[in-house]
Amino acid sequence: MTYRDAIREAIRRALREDSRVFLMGEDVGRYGGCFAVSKGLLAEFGPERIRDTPLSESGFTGIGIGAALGGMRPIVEIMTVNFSLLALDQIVNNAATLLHMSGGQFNVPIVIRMATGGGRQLAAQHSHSLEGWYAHIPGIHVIAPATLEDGYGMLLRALEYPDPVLIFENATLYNMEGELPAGPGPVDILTARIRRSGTHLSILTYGASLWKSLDAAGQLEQQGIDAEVVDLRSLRPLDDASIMDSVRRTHRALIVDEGWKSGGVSAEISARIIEQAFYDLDRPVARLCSAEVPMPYARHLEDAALPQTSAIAAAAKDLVSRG
Amino acid sequence: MTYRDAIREAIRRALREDSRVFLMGEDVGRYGGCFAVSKGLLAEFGPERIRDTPLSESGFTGIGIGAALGGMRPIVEIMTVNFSLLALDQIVNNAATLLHMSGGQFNVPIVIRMATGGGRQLAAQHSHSLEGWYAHIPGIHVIAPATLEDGYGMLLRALEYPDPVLIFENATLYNMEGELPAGPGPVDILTARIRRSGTHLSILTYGASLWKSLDAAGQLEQQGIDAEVVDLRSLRPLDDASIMDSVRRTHRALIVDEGWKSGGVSAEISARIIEQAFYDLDRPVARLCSAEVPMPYARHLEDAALPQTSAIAAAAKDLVSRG
Amino acid sequence: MTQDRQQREHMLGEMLRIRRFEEKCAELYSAQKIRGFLHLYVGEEAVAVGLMQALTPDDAVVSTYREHGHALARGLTARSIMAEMFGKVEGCSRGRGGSMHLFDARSRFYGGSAIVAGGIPLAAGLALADRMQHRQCVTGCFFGDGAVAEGEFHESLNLASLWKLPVLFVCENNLYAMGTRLNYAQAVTDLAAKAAAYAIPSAAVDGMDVLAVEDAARSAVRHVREGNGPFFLECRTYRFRAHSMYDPELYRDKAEVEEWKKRDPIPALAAQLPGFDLQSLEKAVDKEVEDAVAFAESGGLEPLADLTRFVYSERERS
Amino acid sequence: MTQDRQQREHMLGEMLRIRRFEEKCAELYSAQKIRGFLHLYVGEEAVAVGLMQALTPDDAVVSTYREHGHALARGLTARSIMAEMFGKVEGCSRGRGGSMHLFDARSRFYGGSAIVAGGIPLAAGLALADRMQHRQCVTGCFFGDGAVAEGEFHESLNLASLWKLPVLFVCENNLYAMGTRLNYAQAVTDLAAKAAAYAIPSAAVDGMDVLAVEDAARSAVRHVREGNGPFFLECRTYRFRAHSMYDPELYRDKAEVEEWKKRDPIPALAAQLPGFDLQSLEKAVDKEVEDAVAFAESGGLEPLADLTRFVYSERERS
Ligand SMILES: Cc1ncc(C[n+]2csc(CCOP(=O)(O)OP(=O)(O)O)c2C)c(N)n1
Ligand SMILES: Cc1ncc(C[n+]2csc(CCOP(=O)(O)OP(=O)(O)O)c2C)c(N)n1
Ligand SMILES: [Mg+2]
Ligand SMILES: [Mg+2]
Repeated sequence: MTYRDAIREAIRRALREDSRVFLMGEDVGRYGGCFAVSKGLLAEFGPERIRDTPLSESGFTGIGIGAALGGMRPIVEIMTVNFSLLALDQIVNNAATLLHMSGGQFNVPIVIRMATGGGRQLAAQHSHSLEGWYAHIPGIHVIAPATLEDGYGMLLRALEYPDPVLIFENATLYNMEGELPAGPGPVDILTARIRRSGTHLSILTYGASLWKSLDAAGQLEQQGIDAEVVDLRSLRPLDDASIMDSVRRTHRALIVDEGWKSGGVSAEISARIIEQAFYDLDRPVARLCSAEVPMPYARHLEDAALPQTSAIAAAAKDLVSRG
Repeated sequence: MTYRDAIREAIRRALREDSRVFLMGEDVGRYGGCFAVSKGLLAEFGPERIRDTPLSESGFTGIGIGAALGGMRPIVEIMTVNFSLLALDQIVNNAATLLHMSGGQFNVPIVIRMATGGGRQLAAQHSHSLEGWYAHIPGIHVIAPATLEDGYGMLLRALEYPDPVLIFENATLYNMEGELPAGPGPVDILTARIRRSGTHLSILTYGASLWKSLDAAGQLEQQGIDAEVVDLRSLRPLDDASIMDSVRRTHRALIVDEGWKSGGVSAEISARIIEQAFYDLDRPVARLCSAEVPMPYARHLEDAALPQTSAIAAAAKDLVSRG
Repeated sequence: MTQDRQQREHMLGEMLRIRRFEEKCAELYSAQKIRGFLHLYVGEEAVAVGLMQALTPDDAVVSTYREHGHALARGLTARSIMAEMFGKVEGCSRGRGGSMHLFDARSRFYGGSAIVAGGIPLAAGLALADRMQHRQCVTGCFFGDGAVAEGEFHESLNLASLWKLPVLFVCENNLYAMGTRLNYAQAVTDLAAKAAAYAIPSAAVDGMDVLAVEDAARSAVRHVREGNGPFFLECRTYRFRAHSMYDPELYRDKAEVEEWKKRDPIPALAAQLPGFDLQSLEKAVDKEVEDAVAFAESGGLEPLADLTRFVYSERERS
Repeated sequence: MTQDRQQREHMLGEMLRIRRFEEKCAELYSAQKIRGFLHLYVGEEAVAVGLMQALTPDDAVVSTYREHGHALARGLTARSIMAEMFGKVEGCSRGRGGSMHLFDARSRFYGGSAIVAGGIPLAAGLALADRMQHRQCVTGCFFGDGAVAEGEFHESLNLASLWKLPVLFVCENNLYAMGTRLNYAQAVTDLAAKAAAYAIPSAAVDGMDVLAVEDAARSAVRHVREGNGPFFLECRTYRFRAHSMYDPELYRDKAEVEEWKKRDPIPALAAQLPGFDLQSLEKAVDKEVEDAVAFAESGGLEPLADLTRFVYSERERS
């Protein structure tokens, strides 16, 4: 099965088990989902629960928020993070604030899913990686599942949360093959996971970059460098304990993020490491992020703009060898 | 004169000197501007150049971008950063990308002004400080004038730029009294300025927090602590050279930002100091930012949420004394 | 006393409560007891009061930042609203919302929104939730003439109509959005006519006449409750006071304001109630307002330690 | 040959250029020479071609991500477009934009926008600039039926009408937004009727009939150029191919597609040109397309060192 299938199965299970759950977004029904995530669900659950919307991102996101206030458990699909900017006011000024503004009376149990990331030659308006940017906003959860188990289990867990959870699915992962564990279920959405343990440095990453980082770690191993790879999984909150635990053991940290560097989540992680583990560091924290350019279409330019396996390995090597 | 007057005078001068300049936004004309910045300009320049808009943030911001493409030099006023979220798609996906997507053919000489910040008991939807967040976006300039001279001169300079410049005016500054220098003119919008030199630590800040930081520095002086206060002025690009120069001299950095801490501009500055001046640091970089909460209305809560003079002084003292 | 007369007296009382409550707010603002933004509803009371008569306790209400009138008419206590504006923990939003963010779960009052038009999709969503859960409720959604220019208005009305959602859109057309008169904001100033673009039936009503509003609201709510989808009700009204406490009102003539004041809904209704003891009513209302102020004054403050409470829910699962 | 006949032959040639160019694109996409998203215009050629006849070189055009047809009809060379899709520096956007972001300053072609409805305010802004600078230009703004649901449509049309901006709004109604048929997206499916909500005059035209489009476009442009404010032209058309190269077309019947293919604008016009030498035209067009491919193949790549060029302008002042 694929990452796409895993997410679809989670949605299907949620729809079966909880009558309050419904899926809403552009082309989730008749088209089958722009990434085919929801293919077949319309036939199974009907148009009330698999709800095609017009192109009205702010409108249907706000409707999702309202429906959550009204006791439903909406899954709102915004095709990609690029279009979510049109719904940002609803997310930042309503979803994230209502619980607080109402003095705790009105929580907003909404799950908003969207595809994110570059790497498909879709150019500047269709290649944003803004999940780290969303992580700035108090009142929401921001998660980025990178495995089939997480694609499945984090979505189910998110639906149990009383507050808004934004799920960022890197679009290059949808075709990734794998297996779900036996008897899959909800998995925690707050903590990071070590995907490869190592002793020489900590590579802190998430989403599609996790796989590139693991590949890089494989290459590094052959050069005698033992990299630990930490999958952040949650960008808000960040799992400081796991991050610091890893960095305190390896004394070196490399953050890999497909988002732009300046003011991205990589900056926050670096700042926290400094605040919490400064004296454990042998080297300055290093960051490998996307070039600060609207994503170019041409393949060679896009490849150069994104953090690639070879660049991750090189940055890791640099960090270790200069010590 | 006030900060408000200084900005008004800059707009007036630009309108007089360049027929391509016009001001557009909600209530800039007949109402006189929601902060009275544009009071009187309608009478002087007429409704073609002082253009009241309906409540259509995305629409009129996009129109400003189009007008800039068409050879005008629009000043778009979005009342406050809070409403700018409705125009974010236009800013991020059009203003910031058109030059690049067109391979250099179409630049967007637009100036977008907005008020920012909390401290006036306007609660969660009206108290955002998102200028640091905007600084994540390549293709735009993000500036935050804190003095009358900058309010006046940075706006004039911004209008000379071929690319989009976002100006964030902290709303608590509008009533600030001061003088313009004799023969005021455009001033640079790329560099930071040392507003108070000192040797024990560098306080890096901007906007309304500059004044609180200067007050704190005054208090610290009496305790024998000599703080340097750096006014960042530009959040994108950050003036790395000036920041590092200061930190290399003082070996200690405290960043003060009215925005939320996680993923704000304070994180980026901290990360850059680590990357560029790690070995010059005596202490971990410290950050003092707003509490991560949608701004509460009640005064005591809002006061506690924002970085105050006393907290700045305490953080500075802590940073120095623990050394 | 006939039921009709009783109902009229009730509405007069409600309008007067709002009026006196807000006049007190203005005073308290000058005294700096109330801070932040304060948007008064004075002159527009007939809209909130007329409208609320048509809603049942199970219905939902979504409001704006000019919402004291909506809140009072919906049944929030003067005490809880006043305490809110004093920033006290006894306030309806524990002092975290202030004037622009009144909330009350008990009466399904979903705020209090300070982003113009930002509440409109929420209302449609609440209506969707009611429909999907087979509740025969109506969501009343208030917004101003200014909100009509926002994209969210367009998106939400289309969706509400497309999905036949039980929302009553109540446009409080007071002719101005801050200082921008409707004709400077809209190419078509007949707002009720806009509903046709979404196949939403509409009506325009004299918002200075509480009986007319009540009447129109009742038929509109009936239409919505019967499952016919949304309805758009334009209430033509006027605010007698400034937009907020900061507004020097450069954009309109005093004469225009005076003209509209002649149509003040409160004396207009009182005149239709011969023999009514207005003085007793005023006394009772003043007492209620004084009591609210005393309550607010004596309220407590949220402890500073709780600053970041309510950013996330305390119970983790729901 | 009459002028009329000449003009028809020209339009036939233009439509064929677009058709053949795009058929080649589809091939090249399978061959992975073209990457990213590719949205073909096949079936809709009459709209771009008919419309462009009414614009002068000084006018401006704002387009969508389905814009090869607009670009070719506007005068961008097949070479520069093909090179763009190959990601070559000779492309009209130096290979930075790709299929969805064709730009050309010379012909005032302002792109190529991949955010649905995101170009509509830009078009209004260009029109404002023309008006403020006293140029008698018209901005032609293309968008699909799907864009009509976006808030930016609403905001921009109101503003354009309110300010009487010289924009021609061209709605390419091909009945679907990706897989969402118009009736699932709009409470009112008569799109031209929506213009009335903004006091914008409108017309709906058979978008499969290039002569009808040309005619309608000429009167619409005249209206706009004469200073009467915007005009809304709905062109009823159909895309013969999938939304993009990824679309399995689950949402529509093959029969529907076949029905519309019978109205293919190219044979329809050819049938009205007795004695026309179609073969020669086809040859010429094929040659142009082959030449464009060869040009694109042999093009160069932007040096990697220039990756972050064009994020900011190189000349600092303007
Ligand atoms: C999106 C947004 N833009 C701007 C503002 C600032 N603002 C607050 S109220 C207002 C006028 C709204 O007018 P209207 O909708 O007619 O309501 P009224 O105040 O007349 O009741 C404006 C522009 C805002 N709160 N939200
Ligand atoms: C704001 C936004 N939302 C969603 C998308 C994804 N998307 C691309 S094209 C499209 C359909 C647009 O339909 P329409 O406007 O009718 O144009 P057509 O493709 O039929 O020419 C969608 C949903 C997008 N590009 N932008
Ligand atoms: Mg109004
Ligand atoms: Mg379409």
